[in-house]
Amino acid sequence: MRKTPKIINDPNACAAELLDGLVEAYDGEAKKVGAGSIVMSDLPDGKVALLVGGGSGHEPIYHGLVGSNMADGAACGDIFAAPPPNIVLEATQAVDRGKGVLYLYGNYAGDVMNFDMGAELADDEDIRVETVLIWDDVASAPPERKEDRRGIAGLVLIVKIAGAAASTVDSLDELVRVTTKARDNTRSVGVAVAAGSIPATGEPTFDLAEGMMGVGMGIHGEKGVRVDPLCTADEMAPQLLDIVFGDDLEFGDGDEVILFINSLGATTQMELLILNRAIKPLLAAKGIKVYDTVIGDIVTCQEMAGLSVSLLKLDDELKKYWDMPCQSVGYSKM
Amino acid sequence: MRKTPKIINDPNACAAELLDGLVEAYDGEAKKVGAGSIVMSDLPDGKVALLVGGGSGHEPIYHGLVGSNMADGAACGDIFAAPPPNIVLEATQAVDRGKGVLYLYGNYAGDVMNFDMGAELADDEDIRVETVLIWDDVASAPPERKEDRRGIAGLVLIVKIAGAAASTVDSLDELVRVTTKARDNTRSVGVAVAAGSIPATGEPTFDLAEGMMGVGMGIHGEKGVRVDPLCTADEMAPQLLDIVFGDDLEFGDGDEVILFINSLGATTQMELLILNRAIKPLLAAKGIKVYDTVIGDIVTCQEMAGLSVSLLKLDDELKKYWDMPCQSVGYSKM
Amino acid sequence: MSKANLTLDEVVAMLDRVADKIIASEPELSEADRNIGDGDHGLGMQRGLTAAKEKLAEGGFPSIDKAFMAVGTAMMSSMGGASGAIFGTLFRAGGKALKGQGVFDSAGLATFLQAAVQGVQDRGKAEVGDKTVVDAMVPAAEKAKGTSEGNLTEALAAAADAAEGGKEASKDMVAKFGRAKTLGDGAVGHPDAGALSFTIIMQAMRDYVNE
Amino acid sequence: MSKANLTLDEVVAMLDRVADKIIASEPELSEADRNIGDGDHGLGMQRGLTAAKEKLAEGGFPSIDKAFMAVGTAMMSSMGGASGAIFGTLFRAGGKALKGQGVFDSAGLATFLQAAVQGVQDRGKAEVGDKTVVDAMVPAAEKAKGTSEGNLTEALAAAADAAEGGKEASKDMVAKFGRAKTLGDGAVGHPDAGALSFTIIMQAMRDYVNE
Ligand SMILES: Nc1ncnc2c1ncn2[C@@H]1O[C@H](COP(=O)(O)OP(=O)(O)O)[C@@H](O)[C@H]1O
Ligand SMILES: Nc1ncnc2c1ncn2[C@@H]1O[C@H](COP(=O)(O)OP(=O)(O)O)[C@@H](O)[C@H]1O
Ligand SMILES: [Mg+2]
Ligand SMILES: [Mg+2]
Ligand SMILES: [Mg+2]
Ligand SMILES: [Mg+2]
Repeated sequence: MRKTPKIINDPNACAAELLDGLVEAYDGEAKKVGAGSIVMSDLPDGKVALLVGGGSGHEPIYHGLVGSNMADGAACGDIFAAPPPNIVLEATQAVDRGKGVLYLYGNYAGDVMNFDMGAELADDEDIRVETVLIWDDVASAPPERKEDRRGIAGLVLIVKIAGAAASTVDSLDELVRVTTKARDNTRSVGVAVAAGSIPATGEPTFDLAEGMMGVGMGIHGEKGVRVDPLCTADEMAPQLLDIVFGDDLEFGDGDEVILFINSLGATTQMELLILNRAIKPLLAAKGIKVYDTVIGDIVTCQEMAGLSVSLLKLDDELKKYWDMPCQSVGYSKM
Repeated sequence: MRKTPKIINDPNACAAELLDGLVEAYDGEAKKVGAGSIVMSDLPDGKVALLVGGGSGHEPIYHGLVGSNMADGAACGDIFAAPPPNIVLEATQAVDRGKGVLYLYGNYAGDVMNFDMGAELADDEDIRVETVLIWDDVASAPPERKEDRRGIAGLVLIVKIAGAAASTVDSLDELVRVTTKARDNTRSVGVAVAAGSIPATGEPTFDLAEGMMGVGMGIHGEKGVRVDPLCTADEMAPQLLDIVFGDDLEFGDGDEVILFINSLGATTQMELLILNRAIKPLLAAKGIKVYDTVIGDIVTCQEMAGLSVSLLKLDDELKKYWDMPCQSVGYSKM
Repeated sequence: MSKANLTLDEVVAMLDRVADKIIASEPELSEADRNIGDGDHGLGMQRGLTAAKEKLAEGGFPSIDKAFMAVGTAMMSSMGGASGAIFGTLFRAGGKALKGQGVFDSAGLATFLQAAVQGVQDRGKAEVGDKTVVDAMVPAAEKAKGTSEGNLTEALAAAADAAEGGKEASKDMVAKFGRAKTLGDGAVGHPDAGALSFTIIMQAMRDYVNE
Repeated sequence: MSKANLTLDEVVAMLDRVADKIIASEPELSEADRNIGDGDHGLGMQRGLTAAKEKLAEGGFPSIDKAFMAVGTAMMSSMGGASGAIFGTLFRAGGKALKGQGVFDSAGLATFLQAAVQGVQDRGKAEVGDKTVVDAMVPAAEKAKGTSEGNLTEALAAAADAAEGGKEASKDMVAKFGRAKTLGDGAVGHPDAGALSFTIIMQAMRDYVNE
């Protein structure tokens, strides 16, 4: 397969350079901190802080979710690599305004270990840190083993809610409560149809035979629930929803949800919209009302082709936070 | 080259199905009208109307730019094909609130002929129509032949301004004036590194030898100014800016601009950010202040790889319209 | 068995044959557009003439002009793109000029083509040499003018050859209109896609009367 | 010419050799991770040991424990990812246990490996059989315990073989941790990438003392 040509400089410097470019994209609203963090420039005193982060190469997440009523900062690792503890610490110190810091990131071993070490270092500096892990990928482990699940595109919805809450609440505990609720109310499932490649090597991150789809695969190509011949959008929609509805969170008559259809990179918005056309009647048939639909490529893996479907079940409190405007490179809302 | 697998149904029904899915993405805020238009549901009486449109397959434009403080409606054609006159008429009738309708679209022969025929039909129905053509691609013809230039990614900035103005101004003439100013203050240039494919045939829209880049190429693969070996992002940045600065619009010390770096599809946000890192110092060196940076894949051609750089030169009036919040599937702002 | 002139039913059958021929040529037409434009010309023509076939099958045309115009209207409202406007106009303007004619003969062909050229040029502003469908239409119209008192079979054969010649000549031209407009000399060596479509249309008409 | 024990300078030279070996193995390590994870393990190790080489070149270590720890700190703060935490901890925890030792000998190797296993397991919670670096580390540490009164050359040779055996055994395991964690039996047949790195590290140490 001919490789997608990349417009970069030194293939080993991509993570560092994209972070510089991202900071520039904020036109002063955010600044670079330490070796690999981006932090909002004017964080008010007494604000409860929200820190996100993870490996680079999945742009615009996580670092592109820094913004107004979004994350206060992000600790960024190299391509597909969790940020090291010293970077986590630098970001933590930069966002803390005395009320403590919530770490919100995807549940991957590398991220957990490095953020935990960062939290230990922050503790030495007397900064209070709490952690909420994102594990929305229902295809990655059964419901009894939530802590083994991966975090995928549902993170965008969770960070949006947490960011709005962090601008509003008075205490870290309150932010943990709201964010945990958003996390617990979110379910996602993905499908991969072609691999992205690692910029430094040009190698695809996984192998998938031509004409096949990996149902439930993760955003780095982690194994899903099955590999089948690629089907149509109309056939795919019920398969994906069945996986979500088969999980432990009830979605039923009268429930209101945020629906997010995410492209993993090269899959076009045309395709996301065609899938949306197939999904909406299936939700309606269950009596589920879509409060807001988000369509976009916000959680990507380079030029990987595939998509994911995420549902966030709302209650009045979550709706209030969802309705707040927000602005970031990755997701904005009027 | 192995084709990017597409998640679709009938390859010949993509345009119709994506429009249905797009309407669904608006969750009631917009509705489908006639054979191929999308129109905001609650347009106030007396509003000056903004109608955009063009071929499908470039999602999220144009139809994804319908929204609050954005376009009131869009007339959509089949994949890469301007909408037929009857669809333009249906959209025109649906958005008109008695103050007339501005047609704002890219300068392609098919679009011009079909929208002109639509305007003739609208005239029969006593609806006043004015037209502003978007021709921001400086690489497509010399400045003396502006009317031969293509419309590319700069359209997003122009539609954003026009949409804000359309919510504000009292008369169609005033909307034409503001929109024309935004159009005349916008310049873009693109570069292609790999072709997208037509969903119905799977064929790439153009041929570009491996390892090469088409500087100045259009979003359908129209010829640019030269084909060179693919260079680094740092080398590309000054080449693209030189083409823009070589044009008739002065960009100089003290000017404020909106900078938009757009991906044509498969080019990642990582790459856009790495290019942004290279562009910002070049603008700073000329004394140009970036008022706002937009990074995203809003004007695409399926899984085409490549990007474009657009600059919109602001004045106080344009800045006022830029600052207004807006919401659409394709572009939103807090 | 060649025909001197065509009845309304035969005109409808001929147009149906034209539609079949264009639909079958989709890959060739798309490929032609890929070389000079965005590669969708065959798909647009296929869409337009599929819609036209439906209209033709519905029937109920009072006269031959309405049959031609129905094809044009179907194309114009289903295709979009440059070719929807151009080929829609071609059949609508050409058809309109046949008003009052009971049969389609060599004089009708000349009338049809002349009005079609006028309509297409009014709409698209292209001149001969701009690498558009006009380059195939103008020679065909001129040839038909010269054969307008002869036999329809021969007139169509001559017009089809003239169209083919114009299409071939378009290979050396630099495109000025449509999505190909700024390809400049990158398109030299390839014929214009719309000129190819027009040639296939004329050949299908010729082949129909030759059967 | 094999060595019974290593001076501080030799330890630094040995660690530099380890770094070179890992850096050169980048493609092999990335490929191993591609089969079970996200394909970046070689790149991370390359980054970490390039940073470690810089620290080693700066020199100025008061004792051998600090040299090992400097490698760990450099890896931990430059790599990120699971392996940054794991291999950083490996060298830091292992090195820390060597405090007060003037030379590096077979007893030191046993001490180093035992503390490294402890640190890595405290950090990552992986057990033998979970298809991680632990599967290569534990057999090596156990072997080193048994050879801790013998010759360093032989101890390192035995530990390297034990690591290699553990790495081979990891082929049949189902991954539970890291980006590979949910690959499940899809990764069966491929060794764990971190176990391969650890094996290469032990082999490079063995080869250094064997020269
Ligand atoms: N202004 C024009 N006048 C006449 N013919 C034109 C004009 N513009 C385009 N065409 C014809 O249309 C053809 C392209 O049609 P098509 O590919 O279907 O549309 P699009 O250019 O919108 O993709 C060209 O090959 C040319 O023959
Ligand atoms: N919890 C853990 N305990 C021990 N080793 C681990 C653990 N998680 C991952 N590893 C090791 O890390 C290796 C993967 O490293 P690497 O690819 O660099 O990180 P990432 O998984 O973040 O991409 C695995 O092959 C495994 O040996
Ligand atoms: Mg990784
Ligand atoms: Mg087209
Ligand atoms: Mg075309
Ligand atoms: Mg890895």
